[in-house]
Amino acid sequence: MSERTDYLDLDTKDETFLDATELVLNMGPQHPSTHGVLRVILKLDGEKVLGTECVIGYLHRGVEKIAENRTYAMFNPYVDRMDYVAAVSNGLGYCEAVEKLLSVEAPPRAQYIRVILTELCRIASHQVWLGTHALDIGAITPLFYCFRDREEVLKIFEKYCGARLTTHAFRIGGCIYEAYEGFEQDCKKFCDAFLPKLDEYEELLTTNRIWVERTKGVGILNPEDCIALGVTGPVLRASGVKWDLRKAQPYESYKDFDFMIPTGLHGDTYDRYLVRIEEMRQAARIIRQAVDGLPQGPIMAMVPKVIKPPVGEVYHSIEAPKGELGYFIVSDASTQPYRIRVRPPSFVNLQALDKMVRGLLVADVVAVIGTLDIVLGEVDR
Amino acid sequence: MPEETKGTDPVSPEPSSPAGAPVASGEGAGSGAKASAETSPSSAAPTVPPTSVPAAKAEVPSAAKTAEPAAAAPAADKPATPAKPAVPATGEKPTAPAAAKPAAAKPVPKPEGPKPEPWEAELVTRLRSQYGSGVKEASTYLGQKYLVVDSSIVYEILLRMRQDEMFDYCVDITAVHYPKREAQFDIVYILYSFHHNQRVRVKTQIKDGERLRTVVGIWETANWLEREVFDMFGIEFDGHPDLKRILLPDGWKGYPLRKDYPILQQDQEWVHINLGIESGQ
Amino acid sequence: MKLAPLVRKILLVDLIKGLKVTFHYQPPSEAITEQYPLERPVIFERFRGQPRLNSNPDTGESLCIVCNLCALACPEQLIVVKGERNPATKRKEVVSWTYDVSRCMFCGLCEEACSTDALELTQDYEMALYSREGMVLDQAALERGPEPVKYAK
Amino acid sequence: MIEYIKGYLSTGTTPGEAGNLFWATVYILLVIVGVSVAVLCMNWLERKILAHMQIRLGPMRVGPHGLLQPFADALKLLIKEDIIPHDADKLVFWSAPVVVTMTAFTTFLVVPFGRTHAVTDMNIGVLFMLGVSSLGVLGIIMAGWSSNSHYPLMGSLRSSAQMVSYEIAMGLAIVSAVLMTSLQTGTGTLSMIGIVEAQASQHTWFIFKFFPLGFLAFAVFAIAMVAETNRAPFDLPEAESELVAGFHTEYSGFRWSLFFLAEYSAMLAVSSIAVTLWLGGWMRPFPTWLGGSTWNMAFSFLPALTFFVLAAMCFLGTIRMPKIPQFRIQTIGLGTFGALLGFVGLVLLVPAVSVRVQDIYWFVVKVAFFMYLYIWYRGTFPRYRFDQLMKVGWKVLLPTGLGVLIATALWGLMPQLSAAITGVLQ
Repeated sequence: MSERTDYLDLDTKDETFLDATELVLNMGPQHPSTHGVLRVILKLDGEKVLGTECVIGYLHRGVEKIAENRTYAMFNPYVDRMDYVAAVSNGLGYCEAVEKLLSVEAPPRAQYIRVILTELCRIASHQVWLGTHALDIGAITPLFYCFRDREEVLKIFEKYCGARLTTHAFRIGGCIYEAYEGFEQDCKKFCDAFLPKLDEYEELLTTNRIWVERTKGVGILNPEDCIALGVTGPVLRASGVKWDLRKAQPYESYKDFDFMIPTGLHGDTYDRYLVRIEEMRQAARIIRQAVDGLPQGPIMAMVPKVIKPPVGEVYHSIEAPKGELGYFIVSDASTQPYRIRVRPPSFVNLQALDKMVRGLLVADVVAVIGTLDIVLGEVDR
Repeated sequence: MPEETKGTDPVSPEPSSPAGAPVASGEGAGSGAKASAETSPSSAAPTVPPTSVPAAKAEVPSAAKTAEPAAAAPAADKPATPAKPAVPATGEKPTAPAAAKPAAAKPVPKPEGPKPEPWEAELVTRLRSQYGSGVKEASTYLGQKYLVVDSSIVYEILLRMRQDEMFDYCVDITAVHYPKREAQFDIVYILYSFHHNQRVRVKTQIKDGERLRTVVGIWETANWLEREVFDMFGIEFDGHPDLKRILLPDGWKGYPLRKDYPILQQDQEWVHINLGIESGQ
Repeated sequence: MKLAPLVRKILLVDLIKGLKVTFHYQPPSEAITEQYPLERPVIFERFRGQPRLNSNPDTGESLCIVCNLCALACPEQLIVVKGERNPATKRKEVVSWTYDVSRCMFCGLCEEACSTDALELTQDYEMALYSREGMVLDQAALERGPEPVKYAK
Repeated sequence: MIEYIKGYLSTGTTPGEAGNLFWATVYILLVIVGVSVAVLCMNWLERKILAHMQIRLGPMRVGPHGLLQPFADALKLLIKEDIIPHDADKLVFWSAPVVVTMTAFTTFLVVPFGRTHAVTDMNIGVLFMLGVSSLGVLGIIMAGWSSNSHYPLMGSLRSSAQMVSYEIAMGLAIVSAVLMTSLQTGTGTLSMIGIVEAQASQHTWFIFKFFPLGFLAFAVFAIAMVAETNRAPFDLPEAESELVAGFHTEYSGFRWSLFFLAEYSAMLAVSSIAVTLWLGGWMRPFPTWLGGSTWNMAFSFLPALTFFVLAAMCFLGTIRMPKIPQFRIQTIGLGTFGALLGFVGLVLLVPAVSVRVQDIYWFVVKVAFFMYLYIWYRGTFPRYRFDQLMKVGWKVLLPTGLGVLIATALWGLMPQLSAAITGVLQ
């Protein structure tokens, strides 16, 4: 709440470091563990962090400006390129926001397919997170196990929509691709094979004393701070706030499924790790239910070929793997959106970095960046 | 476009308001979704032979452009959520295929777009009673609530929303540029209350160069969000602790998300200065 | 209650558990590496790769009817189709057709827009080139379609 | 000439003891070549084993199964551009890798690969090794400081603190092993060869002596040596996810390869200490239990057998190679390599050779086990944080080492103590 006055003073020149007690360390944009092109300027006393400042924008592509020059359907593939490890979720959020503007609802079958793919995507995103997070903390092997299992998800994506990463899986009004033959079996097979693998990750990490020591009590965020900083997603839930848009304001067919929202107790890095691991389990549970209950019927609602939503504005958000992903769309009844604002979870979550790492060591900065699960494509857009 | 939509006959000549009155999704999201499922006829619509695609193209824009305020439907006083489209869409009912041909010519019959409806809730009443005409508008659109307030009192309103009305989570702050208006910018604060499970947008309009008071003191998250608004629109916030560009480099000229910002010129200039050649764009 | 965790800690049970996992993955049969040019990945039917312009297999005529829908659908505006009406057949025929692969993001919107199945994104994924020149495909190149390079001495 | 060599080989002493400068030089060269080859092998093995643990294949392209990868790497590093940062302290920057490499190689002076297979037998061998290997930190500090860059500086500071702390635990563990040489026989020694001979005369490896004390001391040493060589999970000085590459961030090309060489030879050196002190050095397992000439005979075949197994694996790989023209050279290469290994195996069957090689074989096998552990740790564990590392060093290993030392001393003095106590009581 209080006005902060302790922003980094980086303008005054650093004395030669033999005389100075403080050290300004420039971490990134080319650094092995800043997950892309994040630049963090650290003010250090020895190895203790006195303050940070994030410099972002190295990956800025002006997505919001591009949107103003594309039709609604044309902009759809661009959203995949924001959070590129969870492209399906991005597409879902965008399609739903435009559908809302058009007052259209996707048919039930499309909704189920969307849920299945989004949850698969959540698993894939969390696997990338787990692999890189473990790599940041020094365990190199989980990365490969995670990517091996993520490969199965990507195969399902490729079979379903023809692309592995930037999927462009959904269209405004539903899905364009019918589930391929063997889709249900593939999904189930994945769930069956994946859960034992998840136990294996846990064997490598959950009880490992080094992992526990490195993550417990590191980067603590209490619920009040989380809410004040607008932090959402697993980071918020690990702080003990049981809030998930899939339950709070169910979109798609999430109300049909029985799943739990894991929450943490302490809001530290270890809790965030546990929450995300459990989220993967719950996602597998949702996928199983959705595959079992996959209804028949059309997969595309009736939307006009040229999408011209009426004048108005709408904000719609979904629970992306990283937090609340919102789209604020202003329509002026032309074929192109007047303005699209993306509320990226990574961007807002990254703001908490400073609060989390003050007083910790340099090694913890790396762990905290990893635990925030940011994707720079989404931070910078 | 997929086969399913090719057959869509979006020309609905019915002049009356859509069959299902806008159902504001009340009592939480679950029921809202349910209600919409009942009223939306689109889900199971059969495929119609693709006959009237051109008509559709011609019709929909006219419908949208001439949309006028419709009769107000009772607005929900319960927390509404942006869960599901609650209103049947314009031109979605393939009622009379025969009417497709002349419909395009007739100016009068148009499917009504969803309209903003007044939002009546205790919160609005309280705010109105205190700030009077400062609260210019309180409406719901597609079940989403928003307030339009005067730029002079927006800080007080937001402070009140945070402290008294328990809107403890500032989802997003953004702006929209309307170069033709006198007050060129819409500043949009999207707020959420964990307590009410309710989302409200607070909008205000300001002129170019007009400054707003920062809300960093109310929600810490506003720090970067306001910086981004400054970066993209050039709107300055008084009292912001660190107002500087965030996504663009410090030496950037202009504010890219303004409607009058020329991308090509910037590109050409940059290429010319940095590479010494003419841009290929 | 306190004893068991302590004993486990002293005996390094947690560490040994992890060591077991990495140990049993050692047989080379567990490796998932694909030795790429020799072992080729399985590409599924819906994959969106190198574009191709299909022609009628019986007559050899291009299936493209110059409707320009693909060019309109493309978010990057990288498709340029120019056509002329042939007075003899009363049909529009392609004059020039270019597809700039270097800007393509393989979203598949053009393929969806095509009403005659003329434009197809094939399963070929080996599109790397040493220069940008070859990336703007003309009609001839598009009709030839992808020509996978054989990696052999 | 041949007579001279034969005559020397039958003396049964190390060149240092014999005071033979020529043979000492030969041995030194042999050790340097041997260690360098071991580092090359280690490079390949680490990449392969780590890759297989991580369900990858590792290098597969340079030579059959990547066998030539270390040579390709070495060549690449030699011809790479050598960059010295503009603001670096050039002299120190230049000398740091030299210091590190020199110290790493100097330790091998006293490592006994066999009774006669050591450059010299110093009577302060253990002390010498400990002292010289701890000089390596000097080179690391020099590298970090002279780079004039933040990451190397932090890396070298971490490194120095870490090495200093772990050396204490390491020293305590070593002292308890040294105590064991003297306690029962009264002939204590610091000589590396003497320690192995003490184990031989006591008919037990020190790891099993005074169980569990010997094992505990060994465990303390085994943990401390990982920290001492900056390897995972204690690889903080070069923690790539935090400090990019730690103290050698600014190094490239040949200079960097010297650091690489030094790191691996330091690993070999500390493993040699562990093998010498606790695992019976060059002695084969169960010399008394499975004693007798039959068993000696059987064990003497093992070196040859090992090479035959390796050759068989190569031939198996040859058969499994894809039968396509592109792989012809690789197939031939692997077959030739297998044949070479088989030939070495045959040579090792010659009794005169096999007797001489026995010692070295067992020593190398034991060191290889430690090398495997190093790789295994790296493949499994996350990295400690700096303060936790210090905690483990000072709060766990140091007290344990001290306790083990005291307990060992008491246990060793048990007869005298009990005699004294009974004397007092009477």
